[in-house]
Amino acid sequence: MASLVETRGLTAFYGDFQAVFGVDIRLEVGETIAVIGANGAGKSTLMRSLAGVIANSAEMVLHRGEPIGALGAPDVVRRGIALVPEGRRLFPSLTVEENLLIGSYGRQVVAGPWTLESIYALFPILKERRRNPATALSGGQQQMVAIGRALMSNPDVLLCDELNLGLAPVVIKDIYAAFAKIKASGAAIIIVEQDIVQALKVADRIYCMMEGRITLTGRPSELDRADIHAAYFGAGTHELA
Amino acid sequence: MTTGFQAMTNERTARWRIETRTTVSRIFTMFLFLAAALMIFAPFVVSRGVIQDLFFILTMLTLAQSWNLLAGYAGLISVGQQLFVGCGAYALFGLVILTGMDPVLAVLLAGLLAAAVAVPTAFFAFRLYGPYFAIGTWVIAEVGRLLLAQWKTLGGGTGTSMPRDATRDMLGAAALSDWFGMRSSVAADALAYWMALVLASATIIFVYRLLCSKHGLGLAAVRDNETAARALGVDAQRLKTLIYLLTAIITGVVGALIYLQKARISPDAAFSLTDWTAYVIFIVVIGGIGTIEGPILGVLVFFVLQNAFSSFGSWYLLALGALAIVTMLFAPRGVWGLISDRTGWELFPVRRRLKDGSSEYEMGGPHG
Amino acid sequence: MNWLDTLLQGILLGGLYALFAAGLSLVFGIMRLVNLAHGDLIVLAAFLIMLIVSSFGLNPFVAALIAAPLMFGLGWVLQYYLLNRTLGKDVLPPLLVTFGLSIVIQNGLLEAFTADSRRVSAGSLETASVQIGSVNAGLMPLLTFASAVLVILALNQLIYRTALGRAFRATSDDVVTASLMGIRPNSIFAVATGLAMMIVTVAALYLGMRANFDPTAGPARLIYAFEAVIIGGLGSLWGTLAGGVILGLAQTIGAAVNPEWQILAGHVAFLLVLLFRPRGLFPRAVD
Amino acid sequence: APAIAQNAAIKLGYVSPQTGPLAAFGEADKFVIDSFLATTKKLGLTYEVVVKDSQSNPNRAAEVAKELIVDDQVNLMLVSSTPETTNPVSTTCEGEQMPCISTVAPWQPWFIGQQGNPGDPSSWKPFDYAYHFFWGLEDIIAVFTGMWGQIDTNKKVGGLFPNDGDGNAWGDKVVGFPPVLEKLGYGLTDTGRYQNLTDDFSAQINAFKQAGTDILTGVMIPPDLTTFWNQAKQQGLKPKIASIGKALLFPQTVEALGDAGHNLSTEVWWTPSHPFTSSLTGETAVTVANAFTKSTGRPWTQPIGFAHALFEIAVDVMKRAGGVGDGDAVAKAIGETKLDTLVGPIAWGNEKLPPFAQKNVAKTPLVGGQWRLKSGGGYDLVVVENGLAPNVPLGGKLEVLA
Amino acid sequence: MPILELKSVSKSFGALIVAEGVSFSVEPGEALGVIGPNGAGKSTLFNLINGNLKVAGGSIQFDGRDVTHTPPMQRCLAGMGRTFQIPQPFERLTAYENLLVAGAFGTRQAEAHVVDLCADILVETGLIAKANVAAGSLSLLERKRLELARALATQPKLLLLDEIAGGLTEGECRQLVATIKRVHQRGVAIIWIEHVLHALTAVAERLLVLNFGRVIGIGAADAIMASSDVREIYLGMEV
Ligand SMILES: Nc1ncnc2c1ncn2[C@@H]1O[C@H](COP(=O)(O)OP(=O)(O)OP(=O)(O)O)[C@@H](O)[C@H]1O
Ligand SMILES: Nc1ncnc2c1ncn2[C@@H]1O[C@H](COP(=O)(O)OP(=O)(O)OP(=O)(O)O)[C@@H](O)[C@H]1O
Ligand SMILES: NC(=[NH2+])NCCC[C@H](N)C(=O)O
Ligand SMILES: [Mg+2]
Ligand SMILES: [Mg+2]
Repeated sequence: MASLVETRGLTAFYGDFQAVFGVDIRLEVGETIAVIGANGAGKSTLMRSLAGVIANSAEMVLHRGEPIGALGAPDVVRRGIALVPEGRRLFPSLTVEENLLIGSYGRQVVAGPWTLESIYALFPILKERRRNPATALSGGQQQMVAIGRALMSNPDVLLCDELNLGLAPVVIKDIYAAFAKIKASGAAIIIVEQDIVQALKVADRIYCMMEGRITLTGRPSELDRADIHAAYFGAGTHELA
Repeated sequence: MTTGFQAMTNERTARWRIETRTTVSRIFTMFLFLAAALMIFAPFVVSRGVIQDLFFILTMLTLAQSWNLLAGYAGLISVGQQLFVGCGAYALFGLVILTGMDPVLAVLLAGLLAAAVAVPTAFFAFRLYGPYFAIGTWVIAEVGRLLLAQWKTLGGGTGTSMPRDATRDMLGAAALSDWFGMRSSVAADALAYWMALVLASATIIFVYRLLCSKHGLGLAAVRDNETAARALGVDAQRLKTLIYLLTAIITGVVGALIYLQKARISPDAAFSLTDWTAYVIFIVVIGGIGTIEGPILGVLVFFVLQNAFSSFGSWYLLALGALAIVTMLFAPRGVWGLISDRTGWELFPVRRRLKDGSSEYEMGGPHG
Repeated sequence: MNWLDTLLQGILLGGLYALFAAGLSLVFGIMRLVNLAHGDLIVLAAFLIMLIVSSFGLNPFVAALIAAPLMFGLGWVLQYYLLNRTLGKDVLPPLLVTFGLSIVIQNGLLEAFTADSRRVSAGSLETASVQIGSVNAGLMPLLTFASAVLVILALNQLIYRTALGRAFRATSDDVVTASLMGIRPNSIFAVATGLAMMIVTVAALYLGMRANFDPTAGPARLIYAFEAVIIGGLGSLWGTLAGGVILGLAQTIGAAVNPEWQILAGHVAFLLVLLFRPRGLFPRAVD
Repeated sequence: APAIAQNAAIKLGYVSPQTGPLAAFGEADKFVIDSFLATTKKLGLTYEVVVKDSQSNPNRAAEVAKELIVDDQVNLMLVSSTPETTNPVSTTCEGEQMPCISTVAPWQPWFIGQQGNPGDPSSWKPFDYAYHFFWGLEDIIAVFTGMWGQIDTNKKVGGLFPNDGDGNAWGDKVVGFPPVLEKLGYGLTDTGRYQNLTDDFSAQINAFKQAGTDILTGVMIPPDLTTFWNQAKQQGLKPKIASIGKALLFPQTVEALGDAGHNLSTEVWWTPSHPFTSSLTGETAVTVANAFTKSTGRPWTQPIGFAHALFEIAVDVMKRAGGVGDGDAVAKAIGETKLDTLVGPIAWGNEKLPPFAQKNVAKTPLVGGQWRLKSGGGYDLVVVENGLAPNVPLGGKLEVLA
Repeated sequence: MPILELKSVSKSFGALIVAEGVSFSVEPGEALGVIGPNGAGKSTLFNLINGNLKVAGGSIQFDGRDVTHTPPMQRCLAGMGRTFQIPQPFERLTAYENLLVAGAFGTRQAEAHVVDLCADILVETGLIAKANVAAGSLSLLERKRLELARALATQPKLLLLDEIAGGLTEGECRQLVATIKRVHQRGVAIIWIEHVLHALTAVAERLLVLNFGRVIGIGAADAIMASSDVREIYLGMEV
C-alpha cells in the first residue's frame, strides 16, 4: 500500500539557487516524523515543497500514491495537507477568530473533528482573545492560532515548521500533548525541529538534513547522539558538554 | 586604533586595477562622437524636415534620459514630469515677453526656474513613496497647470504666442542669415536644433558620468536594497533629492527649447500628461528601463511608429498602448534587454571590473 | 453667499467622488494595484449603459443592472489574464500596464463611439429636487450620495462579515500564506476586480445621468478618485467616503470664494492632507 | 522663391480637430474636401489637399502645421475650428512665413490670443501671413442683446465664461461682454473664469440666484453646459433666457439635454437658409446642406458652410496670386480678396474693425437662433434675430424658457 | 573605556517584549559571543545597536559617544559594521562593487582610495574568484561571506556578525573562523550571534545569553556553557 506522503528525488530551487538535492522521505498513516538540521539546511524548503508553495515536477511528491508535486498550494490544501508555516505568518488584518475561520476556506465541505469549538477547547486562551487582532497576541498565543488555523482544514497530513519558535517551554509541552490528540484523530504529522531532544522524544522516525540532503535517518531508539551530532554539525566537532 | 586592512593596502599599491570600458563600448563611443560631430553639420546638408525630425528625436531623447534617470536608476516613478516641461516653457515665455530677454539665454535660465519649482515640490513629493509618490507628482503637476492658467498676463487658460521678432532676432540668428543666407525661420530651426543636440549629448554624457561616479554606485545600491545601502552609509534621501532636482533642470531646459520651437504655449499643452510624460514613459519602457541605451532605442522606435502610423489616429494610439502592455509583460527589460541578452553588449558599461596586475587570481566575468 | 447650500452641495458632490473612488479603493487596498485605467473603465461602463438604454429603450437603472454583471466579467478577465501578471513588489509594471490600458480603452471607445459627448437620460429625475430647510437639493445628487453610502456599507459588510471578505483581507496581507489556506490568490483578485467593476458601473450610471461624457473623460475622474482614496487612507472604505466629501467640500468652498479656484482648492486640500498625514486620515495599521 | 510649374498641383494644407473632444467641428471635413476635389477636377484645376488631424490637441496642431510646411511643402495653409486649433497653426505659419487662412473662432481670441501679452494692447502687432475670417464678440453681443430685447426681462445677466481661449475673450473687461453690456444697461454677474470640466456649478448658481438674473449667457463646452443646466434646474434657478455659445452649436448636445434643451438660444453663423451661394460650385446653402445629409446620413451642422468657404477662398486666392510658390505673393492676394462665398461676402481691410485688426480679419454675418423641440422628437434651430444680417430670413421670435 | 555600552535597553513589538533592561559592554578589541533560543531577541538586539530599530528605553554608547538616537548611517560612519542574518546583497552589482559601496560610502572616501582595500578583503574572505560576478548569482554561502566582506570594507571598529557560520561544512567553518580570528587580531571588536557553538567558542572570549529579551548570563565562555540555565533552555539537555 502507498505511503501517505512520499517524496522521490525531491529537488527545490530558489531561482538559480538549489536548496534541496534529491530528498527521499516517507510518511505513513498515523506516524509522526521529525526533520532536524542546522539553519539553512533546507528543512523549511522541504516543507514548502510538500505544501505546494514551491512547485516541483509532479512525480517528486506523492500523496496516497498520486503525484501532487506540480499542484499549487491551494490544491494541495484541498487534498488535506496543511502547513503551519515557519514564523507563524498570521493575517494581521484578521482577528483571532477570523484567522481560525479562514483555515477552513479551502475545505469547507470536509467535516472532521476540528471546529472552532474544539480548537477553543484545546487552547482556551484563544477563546478569550477571539475578537483581538491576531498581532496583539503574545508569540506563543500566535503560534497556537497558527496551529489552530491549520487544524481547521481537518488535514490528514499536518506539516509543522519550527513550532517552538519563540514559545515558552510550558506552551511547547501543551502543544506536543495536543499532538497525541491529533494523531488519535487519524492525522499524520511532520515536524521540523531544531531542538534535537524534543524531536527524539515525540517522533516515530527522524530525518536529519544538512545542506539540502538527508544525512541520517532512523528511529530515535536506533540513533546514537554522536551520529546525530555528526549529521547536524559536520564530522569531528567540538564536543557539546 | 588601526582598523581592518589599511595596513595591508599600503604594501600593495597599484596591484589592482578597475576596468569599466569594453572593446565594444570603446568602438561605440568613438562612433557616437563621430555621429555627434557629423550631426553638427546637419542644418547645412539635410532638409528642414529632417532637421525638425531630428529636433523631435533629440528633445524626446533628453526627456526620456532624464525620466529614466529618475525612475530607472533612482526608483522615483514620477508621472508629473510635465510640471517641469511646463514651468520651463512658461519661464521662457515670461522672460522673453515680459523682460525682453534673448530666447537663447532664457532657455538656459528656464532650467534654473524649473529647479526652483522643484524645491517646494520635492518637499511634498518626498513625503510619499511608491504609488503615492506617482499620484502625488501628478496632482502637483495639475496644481502647476491650474496656477499658470491663472497667470493672465501670459494669456491665462488661452495661452499665448512667442513674439515673432524675438525668435527672428535671437542670438546667432542674424549671423546665420548673413553667413549662410538662411531664412529667419530656417535659422531659428537650426539654432534650436543645435541647442537640442548639445543638450541631448550633454545629458547622456552627464548621466553616464554620474552612473560611473561614486554617486552612481550609491544609486545602484539603493535601487537594489535600500535598507542595506543605508546601513552602509549611503545617504539615499539626499541622492534621490539630488537626482530629482537635476532632472527638473534638464526637463525644464528641454521644455523651454521645445516651446521656443513651437512658438505657442497654453497651460493644457505645456502641462500635457500624455505628451510629456506618457510618451516618454513608453519610450523608456519600450527601449529598456534602467539603461542608457534603452531610451535611445526607444525614441527611434517611437519616431518610426509615429511617422508610419500616426495618420491612423486613434488606432495608432490604441496600438501604442497595447505595445506598452505587451512589452511590460513579455519583455520587461525592453528592446535593449532583448539585444543585450543575445549579444552581451554593453555600450555604456558602468560595471567596475576588478583586474589583477600580477594575474595571481582568475576572476570570473560578469556572466561566468 | 449661501454657506449652508455650499456645504450641502459640497457633501453631495463628495458622494459622486466617493463612488468614483470606491472601486479603486477596493482594488488598491487588496492588491496594491494602482489602476490608472479606472477613470476610463468608468467611462466605458457609462457607454455600456448608454448602449443598453438606447438599444433596448430601458430605464438607465435597469440598464445598469444588466451592465453590472457584464462589467464584473470584464473586470474578472482583465485581472485574471492581465493584471495578475504585473503584481509584485515593483510598482512600475502595474502602473505601466494600466496606463497602456487606459490609452487602449480611450481610443477603442473613440473608434467605436466617436468623440461626441454623450448622455444617459433619466427624464424628469434629472432636474427634480427637494427642499431641505432653506436650500434646494437635487434628487439626483441625493440619490448619488445615498448610493455611495450604500455601496460602501455593502462593501464593508462583504469584507468584514463574509468568508469571501476574509479571503480578500487575508490575501491582501500575505499571498503565500493565503494560498496555504486553500485560497487561490489569482481568482480572489479577479473576483475583487470584478466587484470593483460593478461599483464602477454604479459610478458610471450617476456620471452618465449627471453630465456628459466622452471617450476622453476618464483621466479627469481618475485624479479625483485617487485623491479621495489617498485622503481617506489606503484600505479604509469609510475613509474613502470621507476623502470624497473632503474633496467635494474643498471644491465648493473654493468655488464659493472664487470659481477660478474651484478645482485647485480640491487639489490643495489633497496636498495639505498628505503634508500632515502622509498615509491619509484613516490608514490601515499594517501596510 | 522658385515658381511652381504651371501643371503641377497646388498643395493646400488643412488642419482641423477630427478626433478628440472637438471632433464635432471636424465632422463635415471629409465631405467638404471630397466634393472640393471633385469640383476642381471637373473645372480642370489641379489641387491637392493634405489633411491633418489636430486630435483636439494644441501641441499636435502646431506639430502637424510644421509638418505640412516643412515636409509636405504646401502652398497655402487652411485651418479651422476653435482657438485651440487656429492659434497654434496661425502662429506657426506666421513664424514660417507661410500664408494661412483661418476660420471658425471669434476673431478676438484668434487675434489677441496670439499676441505675446494679451493684456497690453500697445504691444499688439498685425500679422504678415495669417488671415482670419469669422465674426467677433461685438457681433455676438449685438445678436444676444438683440434676442434679449425681444422679451421683457429685468436686464440682469449671469455670465459663465471658462478659463480658455473663448471664455477669456468673451469675459474680457475691455474687448468682451462686460463693457458693452454695461453700456446697454444690462447688469452682469460674472463669477470669474472657471476651469473646464467642472463637476459643480453651485457657486455660480447661488450667485445668480442672489442677483436674481433673468438672463444667462456664456461660452461653454458641452459637458459643462449639461452639468450646469441640470444643477440650475435642481436648485431652482429659473432664467427667462439662456443664450450660450459653443456648447449649443451641435444638435447632439441639445439632444443630450433631453426635453430641457427646449428654447435654449445660441449664435448662428450658418444655416441652410442663409441666402448665399458658393463661388466655386454655384450651389446654394440648402443644396450643400442637403448633399451633406444625403451623403452622411447626419443632420447639417454650421461648420459645413465655413469649411466650404475656406476652399472657395483658397481657389480664388491662388488664381490671383503672382506665383503659387511665393508666400509673400499669396499673402498679398489673400489681403486683396473680395469674394462672395457660401457664408457671405469676404473681404479683408474692413473699416468697421478696430485699426489693429483691420489687416488680418474679415467678418461674416451672424444671427441668433433658438432650439425648438420638434413634435416627433429631435430639435430644430430657428433663426430668431437677424439685426446684423437682415438678409437671413427669420423663422420666428424668441420665446421665454419654460 | 568600552567601545560599546548598552544601559538597560528595552524594546517591544506591540505586546511582544524583545529586549528588556539589556545592559552590557564590550571593550575595544574584544570578541563577545551571543547565544539564546530562537526568537530570544538576538537579531533585534543587533538592529537596536546599529539603529535599524529605535530603542524604547535605555541608552547606547559607542566609541565614547551617545548614539541612542543616531541613524544607522551615522553609526556606520562612526565605525560600526554589521552583517544581516538574511544576506542582503545588492543583487545587480558584482561582489566587488558591493564592497566598493561599503568602502566608499561607509568611510566617506573616494572610490579610487578603496580599490585596493576592497580587493584585498575579497582575497581574505575567499571571494576573489567571484569578484566580477553579480551578487544575485552567488550561492548562500558566498552571500554570507559577502556579508562579512562588505562589513569589513566599512573598516569597522566594531563588527556585528549575525549567524554567518550556519550550514558551513567543517572545512569552510574552519576557514571562516580563521578569517574572523585574523580580523579580531587586528584589533576589531566583534559581537557574534551564532548557533554553531564550536565556531563561536573558538573566537569569543566571553558569551552573552539572551532569553525572552533578557540577559540571563554573561561571562567567560566555559563558565556560561557549563551553566545549567544554558544547558536547559538553550541546549535542551536535561539537567
Ligand atoms: N526565498 C528564498 N530565496 C532564496 N533562497 C532561499 C529562500 N528561502 C530559503 N532560501 C535558502 O535555501 C536554503 C534552505 O533554506 P530553508 O529555509 O529551507 O532552511 P531551514 O533548514 O528551514 O533553515 P532554518 O533552520 O533557518 O529554518 C537556505 O540556504 C536558504 O538561505
Ligand atoms: N518587526 C517586527 N515586528 C514584530 N515582531 C518582531 C519583529 N521583528 C522581530 N519580531 C519578533 O521579535 C522576537 C525576537 O526576534 P529576533 O529576530 O530578535 O530573534 P532572534 O533571537 O534573533 O532569533 P533567531 O535565533 O531565530 O534569529 C521574535 O519573536 C520575532 O518574531
Ligand atoms: N461661440 C463660438 N465659439 N462659436 C463658434 C465657434 C468657434 C469656436 N467654436 C470657438 O471655440 O469658439
Ligand atoms: Mg526553516
Ligand atoms: Mg536572529
